[in-house]
Amino acid sequence: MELLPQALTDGILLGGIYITIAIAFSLTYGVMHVIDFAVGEWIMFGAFTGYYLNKWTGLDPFIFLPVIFVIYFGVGYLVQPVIHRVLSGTKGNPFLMGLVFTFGLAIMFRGLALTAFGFYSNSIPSAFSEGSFNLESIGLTVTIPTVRLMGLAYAVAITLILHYLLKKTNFGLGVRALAQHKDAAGLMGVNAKRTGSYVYGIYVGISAMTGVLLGCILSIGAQMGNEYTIFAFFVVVLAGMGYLAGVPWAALLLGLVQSIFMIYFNPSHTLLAVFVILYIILLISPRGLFGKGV
Amino acid sequence: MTEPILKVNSVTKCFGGLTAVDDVSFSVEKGEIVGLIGPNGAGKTTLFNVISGYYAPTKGSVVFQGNDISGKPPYHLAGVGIGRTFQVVKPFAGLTVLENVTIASFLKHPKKADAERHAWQVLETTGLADRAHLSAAGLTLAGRKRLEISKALALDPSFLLLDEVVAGLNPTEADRTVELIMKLKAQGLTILIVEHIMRVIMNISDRLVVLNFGKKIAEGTPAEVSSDPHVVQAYFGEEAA
Amino acid sequence: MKTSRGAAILAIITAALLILPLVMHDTFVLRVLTEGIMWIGLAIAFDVIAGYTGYLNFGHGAFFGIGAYTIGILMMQAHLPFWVALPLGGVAAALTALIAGIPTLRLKGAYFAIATWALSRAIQQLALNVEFTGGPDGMRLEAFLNPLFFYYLMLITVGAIFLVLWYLLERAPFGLKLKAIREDEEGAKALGLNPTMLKMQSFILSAIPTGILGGIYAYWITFIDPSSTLGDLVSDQAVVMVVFGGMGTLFGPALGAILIFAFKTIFWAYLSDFQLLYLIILGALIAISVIFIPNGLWGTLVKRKAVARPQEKPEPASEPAALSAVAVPEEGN
Amino acid sequence: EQRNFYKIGVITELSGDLVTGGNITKRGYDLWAQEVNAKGGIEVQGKKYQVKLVYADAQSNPAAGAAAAERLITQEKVDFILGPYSSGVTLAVAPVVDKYKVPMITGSAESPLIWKNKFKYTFGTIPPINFTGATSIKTLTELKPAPKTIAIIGSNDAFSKATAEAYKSAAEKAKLKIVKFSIVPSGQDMTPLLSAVRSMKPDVIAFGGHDEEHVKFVKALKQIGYTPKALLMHCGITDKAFTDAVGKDGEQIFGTTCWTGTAKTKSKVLWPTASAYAAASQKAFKNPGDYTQGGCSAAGIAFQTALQKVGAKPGMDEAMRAKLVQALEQIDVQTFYGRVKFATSGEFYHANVGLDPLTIQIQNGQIKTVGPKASVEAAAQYPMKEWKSR
Amino acid sequence: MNLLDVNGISVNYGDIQALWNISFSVAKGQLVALIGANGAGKTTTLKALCGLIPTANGTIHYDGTQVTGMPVHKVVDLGITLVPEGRQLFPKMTVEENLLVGAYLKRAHGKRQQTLKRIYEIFPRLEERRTQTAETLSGGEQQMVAIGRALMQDPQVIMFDEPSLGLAPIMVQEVFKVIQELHKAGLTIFLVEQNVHQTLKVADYCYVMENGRIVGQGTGTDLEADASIREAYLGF
Ligand SMILES: Nc1ncnc2c1ncn2[C@@H]1O[C@H](COP(=O)(O)OP(=O)(O)OP(=O)(O)O)[C@@H](O)[C@H]1O
Ligand SMILES: Nc1ncnc2c1ncn2[C@@H]1O[C@H](COP(=O)(O)OP(=O)(O)OP(=O)(O)O)[C@@H](O)[C@H]1O
Ligand SMILES: [Mg+2]
Ligand SMILES: [Mg+2]
Repeated sequence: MELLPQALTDGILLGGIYITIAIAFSLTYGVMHVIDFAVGEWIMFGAFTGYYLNKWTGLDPFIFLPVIFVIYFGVGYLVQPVIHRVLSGTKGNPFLMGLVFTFGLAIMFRGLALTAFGFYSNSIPSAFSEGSFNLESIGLTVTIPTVRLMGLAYAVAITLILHYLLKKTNFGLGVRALAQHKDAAGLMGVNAKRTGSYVYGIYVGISAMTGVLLGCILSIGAQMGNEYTIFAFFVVVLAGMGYLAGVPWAALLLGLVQSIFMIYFNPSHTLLAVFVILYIILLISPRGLFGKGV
Repeated sequence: MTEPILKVNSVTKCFGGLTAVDDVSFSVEKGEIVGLIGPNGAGKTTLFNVISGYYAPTKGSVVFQGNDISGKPPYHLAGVGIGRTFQVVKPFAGLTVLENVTIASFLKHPKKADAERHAWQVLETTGLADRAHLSAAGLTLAGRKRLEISKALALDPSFLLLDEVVAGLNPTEADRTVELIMKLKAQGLTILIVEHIMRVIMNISDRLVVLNFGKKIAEGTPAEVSSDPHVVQAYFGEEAA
Repeated sequence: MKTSRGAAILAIITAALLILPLVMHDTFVLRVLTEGIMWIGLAIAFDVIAGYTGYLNFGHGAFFGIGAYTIGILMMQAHLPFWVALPLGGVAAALTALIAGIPTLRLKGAYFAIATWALSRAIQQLALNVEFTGGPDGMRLEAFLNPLFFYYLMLITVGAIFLVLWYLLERAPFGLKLKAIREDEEGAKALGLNPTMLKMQSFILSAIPTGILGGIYAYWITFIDPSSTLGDLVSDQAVVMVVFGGMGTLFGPALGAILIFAFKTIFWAYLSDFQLLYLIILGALIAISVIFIPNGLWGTLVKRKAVARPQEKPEPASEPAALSAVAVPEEGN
Repeated sequence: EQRNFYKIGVITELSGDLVTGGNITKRGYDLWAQEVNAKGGIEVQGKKYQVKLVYADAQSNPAAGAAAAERLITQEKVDFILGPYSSGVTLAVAPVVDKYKVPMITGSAESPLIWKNKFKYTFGTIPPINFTGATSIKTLTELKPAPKTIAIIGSNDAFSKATAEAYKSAAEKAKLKIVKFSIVPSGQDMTPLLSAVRSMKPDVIAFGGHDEEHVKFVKALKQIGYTPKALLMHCGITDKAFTDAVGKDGEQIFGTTCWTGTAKTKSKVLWPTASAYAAASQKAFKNPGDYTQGGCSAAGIAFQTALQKVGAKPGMDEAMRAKLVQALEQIDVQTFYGRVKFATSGEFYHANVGLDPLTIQIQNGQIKTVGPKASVEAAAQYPMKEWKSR
Repeated sequence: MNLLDVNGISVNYGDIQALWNISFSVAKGQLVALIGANGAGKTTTLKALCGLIPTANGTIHYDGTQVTGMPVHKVVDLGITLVPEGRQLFPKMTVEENLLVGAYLKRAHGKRQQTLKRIYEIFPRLEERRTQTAETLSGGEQQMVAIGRALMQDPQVIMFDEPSLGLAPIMVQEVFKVIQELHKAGLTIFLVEQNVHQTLKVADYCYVMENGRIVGQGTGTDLEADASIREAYLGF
């Protein structure tokens, strides 16, 4: 039991990482109804951009986060019209087409990254990855790595900002309207094209920033995307697809399951446990933990 | 007099806190057309969904040809002879009109060739035969409504639930649909129909059941019902009175 | 391809494939053909659930892996002969489909896709963590490297799969019923169809051939391990082949399988120095085909023909009265 | 077929999950071919023959590996084959080369499984991990003050798990107390597990994994702030990319290998010493090369030696290839990589058992051999410096 | 002065031409109706007017501004709005949120609380259901939300596409009453209806459409007197 506080802490911090991976992804699904298979690749591109910026300037990668957001916001903004075109096709099954389209993008991006960045793994150095906090002063044997705490703080900040944007601003109202009925949203004065591009830009931007963070906490590599794509999907499904408010809870749950399983059970069954739990939850509640997915 | 073909016994259907259908009872005799009317949101479609097996009643029961069918799944009810249409038309958009109807024909005609033959007959009856090979998605609203009826008919049902099959049609189209309904009645089908267009419902119904806020507020011949002050107040408004 | 001409072309291709090894002794070409035929089988089996029934199974590879492992375990540990083990591979896949299908087939759209993906990952993790599969080391089967044997076995198996599926899906009512489920599950209920049952049948129908092909694969390649047989490869390829070829038909996926596999093989064999370029091109190809031929190659070809047929004048659609969005041409152009 | 050059098939993972390892093997094979050709070729019976490598991508997939073997043998008609990076692909390729009786040497695959299967035509220049693993544990136990407890973690893939198991059995023999032995799913964040490990305060932590996992592992340990007295990884850390990725955090990490760029080897074939090889590699790839790459180059040298021994000219027939295999079984040659000698029986059948496993440590960014005694270049630094005070 | 001027527009759906050189105009403050059989092209006309579909030729002027080819969100910003066929609500949003989206435009945003209050006065039923999601509303309730949502935009012109479709007689009257009230309050109204009786009664001016063309026009009384119109559209 001595380990429990640490287990919970680790789980929450891991959950924080999952939040960052999944939250913007959930937003694009909610608005554009596209399951973006390339989510991991956006993360990967962001990570490498952070890596090179750090290498060239020697500055701490955290300083670049806004720069990276801006760059990738622009990328997303430009890519969105193509996805829009796929999704608004009248032939075939647009949902599936969107999925397969981004699947193709992901393969292509992986190939490009291997060509451009090589096949070695790497890591982004940051001043924050040095230290950690100790809660021994309040009688708990808990260590909190600074960089992971930053990750959690980033996750919370992004969540709050997105929440505010969607629920409290007129822009958010338009986004939600667009998510549910494109034509009707247009009739209400929502510029579907531009709003869609903003949303996709925000998503790509956030994902890219997440990549930098993951590069500081874990590692980076041209093929890193796939694993994160899986977790993005799982968190979002667990949360209920497109249900943003569910994402933090689903992510935390996933993090805690992993942490507790690694500590108290056979670690080699950790992923098995994650998949089985996801599966069971979907059985009980087919539209995510809160039954509010679309 | 014989046993009624359908008996609705104190059916209540709640959605969370909302009682959409509240303790409604009535019955339908074999061979009649009963109209179900009531203001928007009165619970007509909900009641249809209960009768056709899409919702299990919260309370009460539905008895069809002497058997309690409450809570039985829709495909089971289709098997015992209940056909229905949907207020929001639901063609199988990727398939042709003929295929749409053939699918329903499989119920009584398991062989594909037989089912297709049967589907052609149905389409002749409903006047869609000339559009049999078109994609169902390409039909006009009138066409779709007719396709809805065709699909229900292809089940060879003894009892038909029609949910606003005339709404949205122009007078000529509406007349043709009314004709069709009367023809089906003549063939011995029992029909429960929801419709807001008075000149249609008043003309074709043998009896009317009126719902308001989920409750049955009146039942009787069109003449009786239209002179009922509750119904006038809740449904027709002053003008029709 | 309803015409007799289509049947004739098919017969000629089949005959050519049957006599080919008698005139050509290149074992590498035989191997490539064997694998190509396997992919045709995998793609059409995948299309049963994905194209006809509308449930995108991202865990299709799990059936393949289960089949492979069943044959591996039965042959190497229970010492059963191949011919006894092979059908059991299909049975194992069917059982998996049954158990997995009960809960997952209740899910819709993306949820189903991701739940099946999760499930296949879970099965992969299971194989990594239990003893009798050999864990991460995988499992080696007795080497029986007879190219002719595997070529004919694959050809006949896939041929049989094709015929059975063709009969069930294109000739018998079953296929049309599945399509009804795909188009509108709720509406189908009112017409006497039991979606739960039909979906399960189609899931199992998709699983059995996949499991059998997995079994043949295991015996043929002689080595299976969790990352190659239970990984995403089969599912990913199947999706790409089916979408590229055209969903909801049998010829589409077959065509997609042939073209994608040929592209892949040619690149692999003769442009080996450009493997990364291959990824880039494949990715771009998928993305572009989705934009320009959303109905897949076969769908597009057949459509062309239909439009050219004069007697049917398509009637324009009117707006549905429902809340459903109907796509409208781009604003401002 | 008449040719005036050797046509050599290379089957390795140039795409897919194992692309990193596959490309390292490619460098090794390429460097060998380049060097041979620069010297005018392989001299057999007074005539020099150039070598030409024909690559086939195994796509990290056994089936593609088998197909590659079939193609290289039947279509390209290669004389012999240089083999894959991973054990999985090797296991699918080996039966095919056996069937066609074409010899193959893999410069990399080091899972014990291959050799247990006793494929007649398959050889390997890197000793299996259960052969090498014990050495570094032994080196560690000889340090002062001797470590008493160890936690062993392995990633759940064939090679890493075998590594962890090798460490485990060596630790048991060395009477180290194993406080934790865990296999973890590949690619996952191991922080929670390491938190649990930390609470047991083991003196040594040993980890078997692949390149990306090594980076994650070090960072996770650092983040939770636990510095064991010794941290033992495996060969992957000998690649320059590892030190590039983790920088000063890589300092003082121990590894197991059987070759480094500073190994005291002497050879008459191609590169005279390990450092000459490292220099050549640095020139060609801006990377001195690690033991996998070296093993691959050594595979070429092994073939080269055997070819000369039996006088096999390009365009060998089956009988000649059988002779080549015999020659391979007999060779005992000193290379820049060390001694190459393949076992001809037992659990290491056809694996190279001529090498002495080394314990290495990263010191000032350099790979230094710290054990066994005969090979020591520098004293082991022990215990490890706290992460914080670096 | 004409607020809305449509001059010779045509619309194609792929190969099919749905509108053929349609011209008409709506003067400020008027209630103008467009009637016609199923598939005549009424909905298409409305969509073309607000920029939901592109026109092949012809021009549309609103209040002197050329709006042809303008994207829908710009058109509505000029003060013209549509209550679409089939309501097209935001199904997962609550009634109140649906209404608030109506005030998305900057010019409507400021006074949205006032407008909301007014709408609840017109449709008390909506206030009862304000937290219910739109998809669970009955047809009539949905129609009320759709009208309310359009009013939230504070438009000058409202176009209705078959607002009485699927409504109970009492609701039909209700809807017509609302339309007339809006008209009285000074709004310009363009009404597409199948309910010809009622429509002719309330309309200042009326156009009749058939197969994508305008085939007749006149005041309500004119048209009611026209035998061919009677036969084709009044039925029974
Ligand atoms: N799934 C549901 N969840 C919650 N409430 C529902 C649901 N379905 C219907 N309702 C509510 O039940 C009431 C009855 O709806 P129903 O659709 O049966 O009305 P109706 O009589 O068919 O109306 P209309 O004539 O407009 O079609 C409505 O107030 C509606 O909002
Ligand atoms: N998206 C579309 N694609 C192709 N044709 C269409 C489309 N929408 C409408 N049409 C066709 O254009 C013509 C005009 O249709 P429209 O919907 O404008 O008629 P309407 O007068 O509103 O009819 P209704 O009374 O049924 O609503 C019809 O023939 C219709 O079938
Ligand atoms: Mg209704
Ligand atoms: Mg219309």
